[in-house]
Amino acid sequence: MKRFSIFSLARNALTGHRNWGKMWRSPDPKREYDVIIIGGGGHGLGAAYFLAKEHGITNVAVLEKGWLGGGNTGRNTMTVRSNFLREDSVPFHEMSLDLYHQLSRDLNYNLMVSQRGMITFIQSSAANRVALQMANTMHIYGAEYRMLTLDEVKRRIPIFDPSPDMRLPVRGGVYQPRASMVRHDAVAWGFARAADARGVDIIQNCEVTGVRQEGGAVTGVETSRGLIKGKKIGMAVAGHGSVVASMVGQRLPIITQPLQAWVSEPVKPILNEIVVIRSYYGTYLMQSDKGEIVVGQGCDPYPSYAQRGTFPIIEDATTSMLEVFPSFGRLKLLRHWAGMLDIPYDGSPIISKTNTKGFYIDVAGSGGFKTTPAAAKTFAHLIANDFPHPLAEKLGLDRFASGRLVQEGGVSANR
Amino acid sequence: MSYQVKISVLDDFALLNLRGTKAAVARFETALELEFPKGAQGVRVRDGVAVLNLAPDHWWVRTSLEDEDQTFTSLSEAITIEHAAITVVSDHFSGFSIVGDDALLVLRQGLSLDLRNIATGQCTRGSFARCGGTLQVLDQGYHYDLFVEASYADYVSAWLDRAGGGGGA
Amino acid sequence: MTRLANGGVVNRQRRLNFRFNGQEYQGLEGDTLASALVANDVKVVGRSFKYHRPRGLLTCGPEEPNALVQLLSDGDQPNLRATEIRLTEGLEAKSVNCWPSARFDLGAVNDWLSPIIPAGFYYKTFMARPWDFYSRFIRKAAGLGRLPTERDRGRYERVFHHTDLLVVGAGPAGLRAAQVAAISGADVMLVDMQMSPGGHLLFHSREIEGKAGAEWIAEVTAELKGRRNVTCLQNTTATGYYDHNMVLAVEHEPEAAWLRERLWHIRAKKVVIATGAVERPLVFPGNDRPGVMLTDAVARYVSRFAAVPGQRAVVYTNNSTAYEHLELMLSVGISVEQVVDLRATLGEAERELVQRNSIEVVTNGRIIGVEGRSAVRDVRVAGESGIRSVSCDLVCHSGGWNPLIHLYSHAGGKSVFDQESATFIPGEPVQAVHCVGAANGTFSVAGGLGEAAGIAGSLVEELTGKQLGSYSSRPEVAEIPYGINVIWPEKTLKGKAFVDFQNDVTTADIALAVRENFQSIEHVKRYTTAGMAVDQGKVGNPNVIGLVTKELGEQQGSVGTTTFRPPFMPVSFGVIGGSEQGQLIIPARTTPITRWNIAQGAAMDEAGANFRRPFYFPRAGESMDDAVAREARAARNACGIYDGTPLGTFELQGPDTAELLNRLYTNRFDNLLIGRGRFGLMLREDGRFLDDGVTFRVGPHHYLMSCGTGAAGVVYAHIDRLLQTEWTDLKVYLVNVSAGLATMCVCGPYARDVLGGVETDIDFDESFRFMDFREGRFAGVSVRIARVSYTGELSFEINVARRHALMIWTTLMNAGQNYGITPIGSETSGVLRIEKGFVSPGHEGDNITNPFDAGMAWIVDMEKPDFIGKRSLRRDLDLGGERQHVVGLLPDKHRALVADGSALLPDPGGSGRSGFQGHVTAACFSPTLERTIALALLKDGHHRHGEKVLISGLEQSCLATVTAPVFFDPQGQRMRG
Amino acid sequence: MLEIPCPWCGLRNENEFICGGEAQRKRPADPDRETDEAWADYLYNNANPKGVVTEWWWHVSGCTLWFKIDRNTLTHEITPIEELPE
Repeated sequence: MKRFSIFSLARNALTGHRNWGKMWRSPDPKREYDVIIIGGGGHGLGAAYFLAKEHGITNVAVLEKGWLGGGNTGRNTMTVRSNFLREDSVPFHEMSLDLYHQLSRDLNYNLMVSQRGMITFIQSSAANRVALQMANTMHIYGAEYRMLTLDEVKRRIPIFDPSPDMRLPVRGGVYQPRASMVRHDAVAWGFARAADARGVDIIQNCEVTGVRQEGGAVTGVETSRGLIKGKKIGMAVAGHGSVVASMVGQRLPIITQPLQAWVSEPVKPILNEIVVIRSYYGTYLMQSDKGEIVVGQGCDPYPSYAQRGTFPIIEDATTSMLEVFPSFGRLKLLRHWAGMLDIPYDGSPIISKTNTKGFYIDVAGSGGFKTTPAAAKTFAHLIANDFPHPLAEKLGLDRFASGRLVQEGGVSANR
Repeated sequence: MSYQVKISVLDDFALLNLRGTKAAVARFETALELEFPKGAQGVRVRDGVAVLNLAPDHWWVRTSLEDEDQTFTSLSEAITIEHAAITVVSDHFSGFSIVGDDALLVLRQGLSLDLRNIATGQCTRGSFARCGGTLQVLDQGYHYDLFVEASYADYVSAWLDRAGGGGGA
Repeated sequence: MTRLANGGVVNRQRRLNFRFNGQEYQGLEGDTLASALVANDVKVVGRSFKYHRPRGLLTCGPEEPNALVQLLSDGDQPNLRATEIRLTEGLEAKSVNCWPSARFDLGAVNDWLSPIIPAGFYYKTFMARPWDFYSRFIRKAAGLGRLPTERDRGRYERVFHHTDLLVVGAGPAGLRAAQVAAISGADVMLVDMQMSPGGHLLFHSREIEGKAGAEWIAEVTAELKGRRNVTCLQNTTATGYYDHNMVLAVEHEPEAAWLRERLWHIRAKKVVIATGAVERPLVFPGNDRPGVMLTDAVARYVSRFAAVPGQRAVVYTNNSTAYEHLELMLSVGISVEQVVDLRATLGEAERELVQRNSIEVVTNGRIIGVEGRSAVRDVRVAGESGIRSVSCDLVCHSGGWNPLIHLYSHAGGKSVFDQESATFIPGEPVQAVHCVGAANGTFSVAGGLGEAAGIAGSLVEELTGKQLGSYSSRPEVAEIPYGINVIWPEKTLKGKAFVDFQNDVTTADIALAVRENFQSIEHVKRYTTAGMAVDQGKVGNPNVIGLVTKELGEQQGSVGTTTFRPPFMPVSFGVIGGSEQGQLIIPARTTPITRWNIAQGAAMDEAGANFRRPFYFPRAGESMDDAVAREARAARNACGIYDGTPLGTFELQGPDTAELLNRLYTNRFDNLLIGRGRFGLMLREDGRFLDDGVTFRVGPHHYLMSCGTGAAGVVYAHIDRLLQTEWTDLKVYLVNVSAGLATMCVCGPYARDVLGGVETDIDFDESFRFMDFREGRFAGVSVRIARVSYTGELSFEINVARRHALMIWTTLMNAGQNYGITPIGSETSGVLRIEKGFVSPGHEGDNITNPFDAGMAWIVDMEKPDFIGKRSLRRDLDLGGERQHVVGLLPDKHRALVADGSALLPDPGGSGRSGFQGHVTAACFSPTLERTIALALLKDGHHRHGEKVLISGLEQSCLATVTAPVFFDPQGQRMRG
Repeated sequence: MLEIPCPWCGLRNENEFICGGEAQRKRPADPDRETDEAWADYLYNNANPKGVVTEWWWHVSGCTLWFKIDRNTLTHEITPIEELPE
């Protein structure tokens, strides 16, 4: 793998950048692999990378039906954080944050991990209670999450200018200093380049249409480019979890729902932190390195695979944003899109074996970008060893049979 | 500078919420000496008493405040073994009347339904602003009565004031 | 000054002063900022984003990539296109992203560094130190305009609108479509983003059906305005096409003068897209120099604004449209030095035109260089007879036309590559959308008019069922038949040839991306950022696709477009979300007592279901804790009163109500007697807490259920869903009466005395047992009073019609004067709840505990055949294993400060457990016990009473003893007495 | 923004409704007879198809009817399947 650095840039400038070579090969699929990963996003490519790097398994193929990073990896709001509620998920998300902060050096590919910190506004005593519960639990696991007074919020965010008659006045905040923003496309490209360099075959435009089984164990996959054999198959297809798992007759506790995101026109730097106006429709926003204000909110209110969202979500989030940043009224929306999340019943990731031998699943859950490196590492561990990584022990499908869920997301009561 | 519309609070109205089977409806009709409307958006009026058809087995009887008790009693007594529910809900709703040439320019900001399809003498229910609303059309395009759940009254009056073009920046 | 003496639609009597980049100029009423700059010979209007190269105007419309300005004089708005700003007196603007000025910009150093900063260079470096070390500088260089800091005072409005046929675009095709459709009487809406209707006819004088373009427009517009069933909106941009033919449009200056912008949600039965097309630039070295402009733009500045962009022009084209403008240019004194045509042969009409005007044409010609950094000086032309340098001050180029298929694509339709017009046109439409005219790839005006009439006619006939008779006549229009031959540049070009002007993406960047195996068009876009700028690739994207296809050696058209995403043009956040500011963002629901509470100076806070409730009633100088302690003592020792109206209240009537209640609650209700109430627990199917509350039996088949404030909506949905989708055989009617029935609680030892002080026919003596209710007259009105207690005290809950609520409340306050009656807030009732250990679904429930974990086995009747959640409870019991149980905690230090949510760890000196043990669900200082108490969830808590655990909070930790979760009057004598 | 066909009120904007989830998740007649695995499947799992699904919708701010429609989760095409019981 050619090392990337300022020197290699200068050297290649002399020859008009003609000899950079391919970031990853585009081989034809072999007839058989030790491990087949379905899904060429951050989770799939990352799992292949960790299989090669930490488990010495390099006879691996990553099958992507479209283009690398074309699923949710290319559609999120670049936010990575670990502020969670439960002892079974805080350490897992903390590991993800740690891995992100060293990934650029490990992959020798600049993911532009910008440690901005995240401030969640507190606008009611109920919100205060939830923040305290999170802060105290995370404190046990060494994750810094501290309360801020209103003055500290105003000092950190100069453009914070709430109107006097706010419906839910901001009384303070809770702050995770290590929360960061990561250039999402670069995660897929960085993992792809590093995995390819270790011998992993990355095969695009190769859609899996069926899974072959014998005696309850997988033997390979049918794809748009022919049959590919393999005794271990890892599924990491955020948004299509149910579709692919149904190929082995496995039903999952998930619903596919659009999660929208949108950006403004780029403006000069005015906002450093990631800001969450939680009590106003769960709105959150930040400013990208390019200068665009990136905004997101909760999921659309019904299942969909359409990779586009409904507009009222943007209207409610914009009203919320204007309540704390009224000068944004003149800023303009440039583009809005949507990813498709596999939302589990309890909102936590599912990294698990299934009823079919050799068929493993990594269902990212609500917001899989923040868990990409941790999920990839623990998924690789599960595939290689057939038993879960310590930090993913509680994140298997078995938690649904026993009812011992890892309750992170809000649960729709009338299920 | 605002729209040509007069928005005022309705205070002299009684509402009775009726649920019932076909058999119960026959009883209601004899009690009120008024044939109930059949079908969506239907309203029947007989000297000051209006019956609004809100759903297949759900009606409102709208009358004046002082007839509230007497109407409730006559309806309750009409029911014997039929499966029905008669509930006084006058206090459960607040009413607004929206009158003027620009009435639609205000309503269309809060109602996502097609107001072209609701003619004079009809009614419907739909989402209004961020709560629900029941609309009774007294003169299409000009005069509408709107009922919202009472706990939303303050919110809806502030919303209507803003939608009318009044209120500060 | 190059303003023509006459012509154009400008008011020469009205001169307007304006400042641009610190210089004073004058323009005319009717000018845009761009046309005024052209008239004042201003060539450099900005600097490019990455290389900070000087840039001039490329276009005359909203697709302008170069002239982005900061409008200082109207709200200091960033990133506006000079072509879209109407010139007004005293207007002031400056170019964005250049320092110190557009004429001299230090950022231009990047142009010299360009060899080592190709596309995607930032992925290959800046790794020696953490990214934030570098990002500080990079972020300052990024971003175009500057966002103002003071509040946006604009007023905005959002409306829903329904129509039968929506026509987008009021050019010739759009006007004709609306005209034909209107005849049928169907509702027609015509939306157009220009200031006035006519589309490109405003800019090119063409004859239609023997009439001058402007006259034809005026006629059709007058006809449309005269019809009641037609709505015309100018200066309104259709920005997005959503599900089920919902089109979003922004009206910029509505006639309701107090509004700045209005957002239209237009639900149409049928939609006709007549948005036209934008001219595509050619790709050649130096194609970004100031003075290099699209031919259509030159024609528009001349004919619309009488502003002449240059005196000596070279025309460079691969299609016929450039030739249409030659005579116009000559007529205003622009000398056409040379026409360079990439094609080998010209069309017959083109040849005749150039001969008539004796213009020299170089066929198979290429422009291989443009000299002049801040203004074009000359171009180097390579023809069959070698390379010649031609001096000029204006290069007009045309690479063909891009139909504006954005709205069609938002609707879900795929685009197809049309070999003949060498561009992407609409394919099979998805949803009820039909493209006509240039938007459909029909580049002749006559063809567009014919298409529009035909499609509009058939659509309204389908809608109205009426026959319209003959209307699809194809009028004759004087125009040159459109012909194009796209020839992509060879790789051997020297000098930067731009495909995306705004993000400075060159042909070399495209080649690099493909060489590094970024071969999907989406990869190329994201790696090079081509098409990701403010203009979203409107002019440049087809060139990017063409070059990538050539690099891959594929057949043109085989590589598809990237996804078209709304909005078509950037939309202000003000118009999207600015119509429901302040208190309107979330309804503040009130009870009849809310105003009284506020008048008493209560500290209000958000309760469930958007209700604002008093948390405590501070008196002068009291802290929260002081006020809560006073209120709690009053409730325990004298008399407390609180407004319970926000609690959900439902009437259930019908013969099967008892059976329904038996299936909803964990305990039995079929044996409840009339006149009695019972506390019930409701679970979700997964066995976790949904809500609890008291239900009364009012009559043989008539019950009144109450439930928690926050849960009211969820409980109603839960029951209504079961009745309408699962248990459709049960005869029960469910009616929500929460808002109409005010609920007030009087509690404490003197409660009976206070009620006794009011004129009533209800007897409050000992015969009025706990969980009884009685109806009667009270203070002159009819009420229902029940003995229910959420505070653990003797307590009476008074239900009265909302209209009497305030009267009853003030009557009770007066009756309680000499009994120390005290209004208590929900913070105080929280303390009273913790003292009694009453489990709250939202706190101890926490989505994970079941009734057995919460010590409520007494309320679960597993003998019942079925109730919601029963099967899940059996699973919990069968599986067993360690669970978190609800316990009480008594901190060793009586006055320890314990925060809600504190984590529980094992006692450092105690039992051999390790790690996380649970958390505090609710903690408070108990005025009754004079010490801090808490409820908590603790692993295996039921069996650890008497053990010590460490409460670990953020500020401090303390040891505490685990106890049963009740601290006061365990048998409940006070409330049951 | 979806336009949903309510059997009583006709076509209405999506903001008047709440999606009630997959209609074939019928509550078992006698849950006690369900195995743990079957019960967990009813509680938590979904078909979650990419294509046509029969769904409950609740016209919460209109006539408050619960009704079923067929909806394509990829194209959002909706087909009414319920006529009103006369």
